[in-house]
This record gives sequence, C-alpha cells and structure tokens, in this order.
Amino acid sequence: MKVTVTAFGIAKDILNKKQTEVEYSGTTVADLRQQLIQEFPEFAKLASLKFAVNTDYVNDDFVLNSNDEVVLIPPVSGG
Amino acid sequence: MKVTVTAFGIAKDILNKKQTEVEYSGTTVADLRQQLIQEFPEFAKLASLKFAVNTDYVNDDFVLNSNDEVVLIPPVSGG
Amino acid sequence: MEQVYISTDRLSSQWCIDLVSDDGSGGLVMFIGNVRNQTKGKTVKYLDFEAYEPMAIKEMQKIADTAKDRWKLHKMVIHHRVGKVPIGEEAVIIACSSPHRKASFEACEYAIDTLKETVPIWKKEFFEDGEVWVSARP
Amino acid sequence: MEQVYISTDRLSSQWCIDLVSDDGSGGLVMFIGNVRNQTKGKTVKYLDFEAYEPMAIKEMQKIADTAKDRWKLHKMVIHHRVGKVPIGEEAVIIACSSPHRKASFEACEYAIDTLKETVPIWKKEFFEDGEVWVSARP
Repeated sequence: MKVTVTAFGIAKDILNKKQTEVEYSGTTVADLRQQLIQEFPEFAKLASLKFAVNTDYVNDDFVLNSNDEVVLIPPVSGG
Repeated sequence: MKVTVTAFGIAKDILNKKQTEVEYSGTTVADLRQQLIQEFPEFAKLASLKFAVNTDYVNDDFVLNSNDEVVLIPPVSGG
Repeated sequence: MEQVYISTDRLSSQWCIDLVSDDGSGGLVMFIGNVRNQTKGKTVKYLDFEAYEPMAIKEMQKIADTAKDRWKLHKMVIHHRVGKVPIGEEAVIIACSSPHRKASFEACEYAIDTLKETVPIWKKEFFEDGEVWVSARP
Repeated sequence: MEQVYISTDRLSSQWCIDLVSDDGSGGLVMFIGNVRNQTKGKTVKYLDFEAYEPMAIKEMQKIADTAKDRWKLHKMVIHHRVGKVPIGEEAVIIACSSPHRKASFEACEYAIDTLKETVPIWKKEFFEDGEVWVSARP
C-alpha cells in the first residue's frame, strides 16, 4: 500500500518536508504509523501522533485508500 | 431615638420621598425596622429590606446614632 | 485606572479590555450584561438604573479585591451604567485577566454573581403599560 | 456571519461582540487568549501559528454547534489567528450569548478547553536563542 501523507507542525520538521509518499505493508492507520516510526524514529518521541483522513480524525484500525487525504496531527496547541 | 433615613428604589416609592425623619422607641436597626413597617406596611411586602449605615451593611442588632447615615436597601437588582 | 466605575455614559468593552490587558496575561474573560428587549415574555422599552453610589463603589471594589486575591488575577475591572439604558446597550461589564484561563472564568462569574447580590443598584423596567422595580417583590 | 473564522489579520473583539449580540441576549461572555511575553520564565519574542485550515474550521464549527445545542445559546463565534502573532495580541477570541449568564460562562469555557484539545492548530514559540513547537514533546 502507498499513500501520500501531509504533515503540520513538528511532524513537518521530522519529515523535513510538507508531503511525502509512504509505502508500507498492511492497510490500516496502525500499519502506516508503524512504518513512519520505523523510517522516522522521532515520531515515537512525540506526546501524541493522530491521523486525519479527509479532514476527520480516524482511529488506528481505520482502513486507508491510496487516494485518501492523510494528514499527520502532532499534539495541537491552538488558543 | 430619631434618625434620618435615605431611601432608594422601591423604598423611595413607599416613603414617597428620598429622605425622612423617623422617631422610634429603642436604639437598634431592628427597632427602626419595626417602626418603619408600622408606619409604612408596604415594607413588609418586600422580598427583603436591608440597612446600611455609613455605606456598610449592618445587622438588625446594630445600635444607631442619631447622626448616622442610615440607608434603606430594598432587594438590589444591578447587573 | 478605573478599576470600578459607575457612569451615566455608555460603557466601553474595548476600554475594559485595555484596562485589564498586559503582556503577561494569557487569559482574559469578559462578561457583558446587556439590556434585554423582554422579560417573562413582556416587551421592555428601556431600563432605568439607580445607585447608592458611594456604597456601590465600595461594594464593587470589595468584589474586585476579593476576586483578585482569591484567583491570583492580574487585573479586574467592574463598570456599571446608571440612569436610562436603551435595549441592547450594556448595563454592566466585568473583565479580568490572569495567566490561567480557568481562574479568569471563575473570578468573572463570581464577580457578576456577587454584584447581583450585594451592590446597591436598582433597576426599573419600563413597559408599554407601566413600570416595575425588578426583584422587589417575593 | 463569520461564526468560525481563521485569519492572518488581527482579530477584533468588538466584531465578535457585535456578531453575538442581539436584543434578546442578556448575558454575553467572551474569552480572549493573548500571546504572553514569557513561558516558564523564558522571554518569548513572538508566536507563529500554523493551521490545517479545512479541518480546523470543521472542528471549530463542531465546537460551536455542540455548545449552542448543549447550553441553548443564542450565538457563539470562534475566531483564531494564524501566522506570526506579536506579544499582547489575540491568538483566539470566543464569544457567546444567551438569556442566562451561567450558560454563557460554561459554554465559553467548554469551547476554549475543547479547542485546545481537538482543533488542528499548532503554535511555535520564538525565543532569543531558538524556537519550539508548544506541547509537542511529553
């Protein structure tokens, strides 16, 4: 499975770019998370890392499609 | 004992004037309250009637002096 | 700095914000009590506020001092209008600032709750067919 | 009517007040989150906010809708600044109105608490000697 992920905040700094293609085994958000942490160990050091698909938060068992808009959501700090 | 009382809000309407002299037997606020209710029975129909002396709330057992600034405080409704 | 203030002129929320703002305060909470166009379904034309001013100022100051002390606020202001107030205009504005927003919320609510219990200010509602001193009767 | 709004321009508290005011609302509560000049004793030069805008707008709208429904508010607005924000200026303004002040206080506090948990906006603090994404690390 291959998806394009978009990153904000510190997640963008960890990827060192705004968007990247990730190829990983499996179909769920949990599988994608595992691959990302393997490639970029800094993700494991965040207070949290959530995922949004098509502008909604999704859980780890969410099954991704290759054309989904996948966004990495590190700890938010608005307000 | 004789004191001058000043009235605000509905208390002023009940007295039909801003200030009045009240002569009463006794020395406390409770005694004054009794005299006022006797002369103006409408005071008994208020939700509450407090007294202030020299810009502080006082209890019924407070002993008045004839030169005190005595003010009738019907239920407040600021805000 | 007008921490507590009673005026026949229209109150200014921007002035209240400016009075409590400083660069070290992260959380600012403001309450504005506006004159409503109806009470219990009956149309209100306007309100008229009367204050026993020296005592009202003293009681408002007590509220601000207590709130600042209890919630470790940076600043609090309490401004109250008197005289005739048209529908939609401000009867009271309370604003406070502190590094922590929870403190500001609690202090602001305490201030308006206490003002309505202790500050010697009275309002009369004017209707098409009469007028009434609010809360006077049980 | 801009109920939820994200902007690089300076926010306006008067505009927020105007948006939630109507003649039937007695109690208006507003929260202003200002940029503080220090964090844990360290001097902050300015903040920079980044938003995932389409989702941030959606989450802000959810908060406003939930608050309006749960506390029977007349209106609620949530305005958030993005980009570089100088010390003392507003990062966020939340205002709401209802006939009952207790509802307005609770709803306004719920809104800012929830915004800080769910809305995808990130702030970076800039110091003399570096910069840091707030809350990113445990």
